[in-house]
Amino acid sequence: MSIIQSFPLVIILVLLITAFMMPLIKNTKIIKGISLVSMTSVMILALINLDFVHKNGEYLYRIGHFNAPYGIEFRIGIIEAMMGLLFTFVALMIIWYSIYSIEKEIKQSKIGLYYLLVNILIGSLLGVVYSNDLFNCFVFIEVGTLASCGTIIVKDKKENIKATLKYLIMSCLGSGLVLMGIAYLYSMTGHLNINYIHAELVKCYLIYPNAVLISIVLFIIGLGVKSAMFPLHNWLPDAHSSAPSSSSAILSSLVLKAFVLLLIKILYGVFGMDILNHFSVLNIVLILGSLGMIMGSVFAIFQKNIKRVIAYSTVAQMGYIFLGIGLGTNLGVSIAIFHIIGHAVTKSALFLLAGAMIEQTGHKSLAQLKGIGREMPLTLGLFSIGALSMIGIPVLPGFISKWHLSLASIAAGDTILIVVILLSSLLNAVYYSPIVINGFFGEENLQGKVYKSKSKPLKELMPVIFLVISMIYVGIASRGIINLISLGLM
Amino acid sequence: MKKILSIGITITLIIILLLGVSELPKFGQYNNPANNEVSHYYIEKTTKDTGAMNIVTGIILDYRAFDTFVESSVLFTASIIVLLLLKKEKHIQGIDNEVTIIESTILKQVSKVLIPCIQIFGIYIIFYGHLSPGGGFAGGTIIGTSFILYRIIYGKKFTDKTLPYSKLITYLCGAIMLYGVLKGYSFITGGNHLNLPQPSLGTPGSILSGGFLLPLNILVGLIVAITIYFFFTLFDGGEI
Amino acid sequence: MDNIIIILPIIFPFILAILMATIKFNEVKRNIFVSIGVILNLIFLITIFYMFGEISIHLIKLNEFLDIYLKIDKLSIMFSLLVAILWIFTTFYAMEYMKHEGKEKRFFTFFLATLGVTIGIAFAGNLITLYAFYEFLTLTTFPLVIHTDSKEALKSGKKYLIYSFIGATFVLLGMILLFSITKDITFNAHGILPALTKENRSLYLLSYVSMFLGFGVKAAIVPFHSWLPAAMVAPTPVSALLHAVAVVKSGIFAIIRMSYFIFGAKIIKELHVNIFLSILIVISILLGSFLALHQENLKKRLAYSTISQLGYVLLGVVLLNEDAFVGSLLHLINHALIKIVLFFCVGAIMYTTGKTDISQIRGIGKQMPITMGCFGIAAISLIGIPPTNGFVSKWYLAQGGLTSGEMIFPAILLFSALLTALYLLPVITEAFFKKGEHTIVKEAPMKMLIPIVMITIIVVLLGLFPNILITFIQQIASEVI
Amino acid sequence: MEGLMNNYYETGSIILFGIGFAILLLHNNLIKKIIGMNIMDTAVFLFFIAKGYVSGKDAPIIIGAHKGVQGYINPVPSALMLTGIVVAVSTTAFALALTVRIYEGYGSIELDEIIKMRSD
Repeated sequence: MSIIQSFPLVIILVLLITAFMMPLIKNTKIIKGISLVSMTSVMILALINLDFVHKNGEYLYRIGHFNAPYGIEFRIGIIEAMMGLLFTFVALMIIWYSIYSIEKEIKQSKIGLYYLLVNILIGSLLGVVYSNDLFNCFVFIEVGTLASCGTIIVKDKKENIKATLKYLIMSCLGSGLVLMGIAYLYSMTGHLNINYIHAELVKCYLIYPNAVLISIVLFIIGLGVKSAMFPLHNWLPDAHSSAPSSSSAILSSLVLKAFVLLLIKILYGVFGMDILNHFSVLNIVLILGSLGMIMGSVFAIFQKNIKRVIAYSTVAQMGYIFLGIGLGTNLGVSIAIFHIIGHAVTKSALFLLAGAMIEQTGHKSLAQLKGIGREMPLTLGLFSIGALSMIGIPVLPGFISKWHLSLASIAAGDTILIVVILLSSLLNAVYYSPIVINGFFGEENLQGKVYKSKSKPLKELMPVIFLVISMIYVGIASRGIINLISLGLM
Repeated sequence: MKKILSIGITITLIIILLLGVSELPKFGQYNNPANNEVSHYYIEKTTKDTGAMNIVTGIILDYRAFDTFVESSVLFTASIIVLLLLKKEKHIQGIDNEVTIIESTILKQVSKVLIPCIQIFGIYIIFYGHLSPGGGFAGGTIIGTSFILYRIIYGKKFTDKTLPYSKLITYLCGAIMLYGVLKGYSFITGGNHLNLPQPSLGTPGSILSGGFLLPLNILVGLIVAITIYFFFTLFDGGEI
Repeated sequence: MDNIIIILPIIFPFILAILMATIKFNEVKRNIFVSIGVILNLIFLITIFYMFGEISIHLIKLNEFLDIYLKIDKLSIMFSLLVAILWIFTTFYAMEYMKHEGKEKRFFTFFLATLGVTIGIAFAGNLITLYAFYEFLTLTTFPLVIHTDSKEALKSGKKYLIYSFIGATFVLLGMILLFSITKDITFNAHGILPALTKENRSLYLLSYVSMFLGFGVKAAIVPFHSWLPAAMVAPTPVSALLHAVAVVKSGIFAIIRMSYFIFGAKIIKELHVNIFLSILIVISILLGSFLALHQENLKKRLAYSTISQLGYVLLGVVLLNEDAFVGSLLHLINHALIKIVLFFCVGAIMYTTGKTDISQIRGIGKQMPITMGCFGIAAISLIGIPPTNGFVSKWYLAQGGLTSGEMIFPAILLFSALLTALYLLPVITEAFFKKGEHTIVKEAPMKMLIPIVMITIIVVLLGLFPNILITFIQQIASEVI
Repeated sequence: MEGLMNNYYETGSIILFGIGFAILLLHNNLIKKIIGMNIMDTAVFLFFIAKGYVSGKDAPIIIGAHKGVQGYINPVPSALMLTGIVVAVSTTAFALALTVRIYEGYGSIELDEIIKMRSD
């Protein structure tokens, strides 16, 4: 029983307790320091834990003195450990970035509370990832929802409030459905622990066919609302575009992903392949996912505001993930998880860079951001790398997941999906390339722009550079990562 | 049109859910799958394991204490967000709010008698949470209402002197941090099977029993009381 | 990794480009720097070919499909030498020409980068590497196309970008389908595919057609050709390169690789796909010529003629017999040389007189005899009158057509040669035999004339003594068919 | 149908859920929407609590002698819903606070009017 096994719990406790500490401190510098230090230490813990899991394989960790099913337990597999590392790393980078720029977006008096909310948010997301107990996941989801809404409304504008209310109502609907699903499962099995529910369910799912089907659908819709599955995404663009850019980065790169992971956990952990096949319910996810891939990009093309463009592209990228889940093959799911990683790194970088542009120029709309490439060459350069990954230039993660998804869909027997994937990547090119082109080239775009006049100092861009580097690394190391993931899925 | 559509959606939703319900095991039967070995284990062992006579308290504060910890952080987050949204700087508020004070001797005298009773009742409920119905949440709410009553009757200015914001937030954070530390200790010692000293369970039925249950109940009660008071004051003018 | 030297000619131009972007040069220094750079690159190539011969290296192997694999065979030697040599001439020409376009720094930066990418295409040892360099080619040539940064330039630049991405998407589709059948996409003479069966037939067909069309976008096959005339807004050296070597020829090179080194002539024959494609190609030959007939703007006229000439090369590719293949490779080289001369001449006229249309150059042959002389020679050999090199390649193509048993192809070749004459000769007559208004125009500056004349000499020599080249190409052909 | 009669309790809670959902969809007034949300939550709680009930058994609090396993209802749903209620309370507080701010910002809590006043 090594002490390393308790690290996931320690991570969450550290994050929450430091968060509780913050209101007592008046000086915002100290608060920022605490937030950075806690996130860094947590990341190191996650790294050690990943290494441990990689060596010794997955394990169950009971919270408190009582074994499951009586107590609550964590299930730390390779995927969970990886996600822990990913979440903490991205969050650390985003916090590091926000330290320089947050004053410009938030009132001085609210900064402390902002970092508090971020810590709680990350802690709760990790809880959703780690926990092996459905009701515990539900409680974590609620904390996550509240905290993420909080990170939107810290910036005190009318639109934020409106967007947040929309988000809150939608996700309360979602969590209500999830709780209903849990109730169904409990009344059929009498368990809350995922493994035990599964054990019970495989025995009895033929007795209550409708109820099982309904509970699956309840989970898919409920979590689909929270993770912006296509027809239920309408809260996302407002929320993500109006939030402060560091929060939008967290929201679209981490928050959605945690809920998708929970969906994967529920579909494949609670119900399991044979039940899903028996109800052939995955096609819903598949169809909605491919719809999202196309429609998200199509919406993105018609947006005027750069952050809205990125937000809609998030919808499209979530479509990739749902497509992977919906394929229902081991390869498909592992690619979905790989795409979660790649997209988390890329999209956070894109949001931060867009935030930097808006912050330096004061303009949100694409029309006014023309010629930005001369004023902020480094920023737009990094942005272009991210955009290239979205468009799918080889070696970058976007291309890798596209390729594997296509292969997976061939293997799964629906070759037509390749057309969807390629079409959506083409659409990505259609709306990302104008930003870059008009940024760097064009006479009337560049005239009156002074070279590097508005560029941010390098040290403020360091975190984004790290994110971009890690993105390229994810692309280069893709084989290892995917093998690791499919190892974890076994 | 929209109305008809949404009514249609609702009705289909209800019908679908009812389809599921009609299959579920019969209501209130002893041999339902829900009443399985887990609930039996709780009913039998709670008192021995945790020292709580109130099984529900035993479950939420010991078996599934992690839920409760997260849940109190939900409460904390909510209060922080409401603070974020509604807290106004003092000087912005004019004198006009002073009008809201109710200058009534009867109320003041009655409340002088009433408020302590309410608080004693709340404290009783917290302290006997592990023995009888009740617990931190219920008792905390009751104490919170007593604060609210106090504020309504004696007005902002006076209440802010006796219950200043800075002190309250300190108590709130302190309480929840202590909670986190205590539970964290027992979580990790339990999870890693470390034989570090645990508080004794005492004799079931006496107040000083159940190990962490009593202090946790007190902490939870404190958190809830302050949160409730925050909610009220913030919605009423937002000036703390 | 002892063959690491192989990446030198690819990396070196990139290093040059980076230096070019970072260091501040005055004009003279920059010119020296660039010219030494490109010449060095040619030297590297030749030394590598002589010292190492046909070598290969797995640069990075990310996973079973994504391995960057470079391999030198005769075909890549031919293509890379062509590229490197023409690049040198273009460099010298551009030094003078770009003076009146400005922004030389940016121009030469991407110019050098494009050289590296094109040689990378030549060295690519498997489909994915080819695809990667193909995408990079789009990205590096885009700034060259929109060099003037005018609204029109941006518009056609976006057109170019969108067409290229669509093409790349088609290629990707074909590649994925292919990879799902054969877990291997390495180039290999005679192809790598397992034999055709009932099941995989449709997949083969789909993937071949989609890849053909995808690469065809860059090779300006007819439905996808319209980016090429639009790209004429680019400065003349760029258009010369785009047309002569870098872009369109890369597309054709890719098609050759894909057809003969992945599928192999045998399977394509069994698929019976080449006939349908040849119809498409014939259309592009004829349509290109017809459209070229009524273009006032000289560069546009040349652009459309490129479309039809590329049709010849592709025809040679899809006829799938040795003569045709030799002919197409020959024509690939000859057309490169000829077209570059034509563009340079037009550029020289634009540079000295600022005239762009045919009606304006009336009588210019008197003032600029050398330029127009070279133009005339190039035009004649493009039409294919013996003893020019154009004649040689067309002869082989016609033979290939006969061996394939289709009388129609030689007929089309002759007909379109006639059309070529119709759209090129008027230029010469206008220039020489018409009385123009007596403006005093002096000959183009030396720096521009030298490359023109030298390439023209090469053209003539290749016409007179084609055998060195032909024997080499026949070796290639005998390997793959 | 007979199944519904067996589970009349759950049926009732489901219908309550539907009512809450309908309020959420139909009403423009934000306060009413929030009320609808609460009704939905409550319905789910009822549903869940119903799972723990065993007819004729005591509440799971041991007074005097332990009545044995047969003696008490299933305590788990009660414990869970205690948590659930607190969560619902926090969410409601948050939503109400947002409504207050919306009223300050837009001068109305009718959703359609607010949507009209969108300021991009």
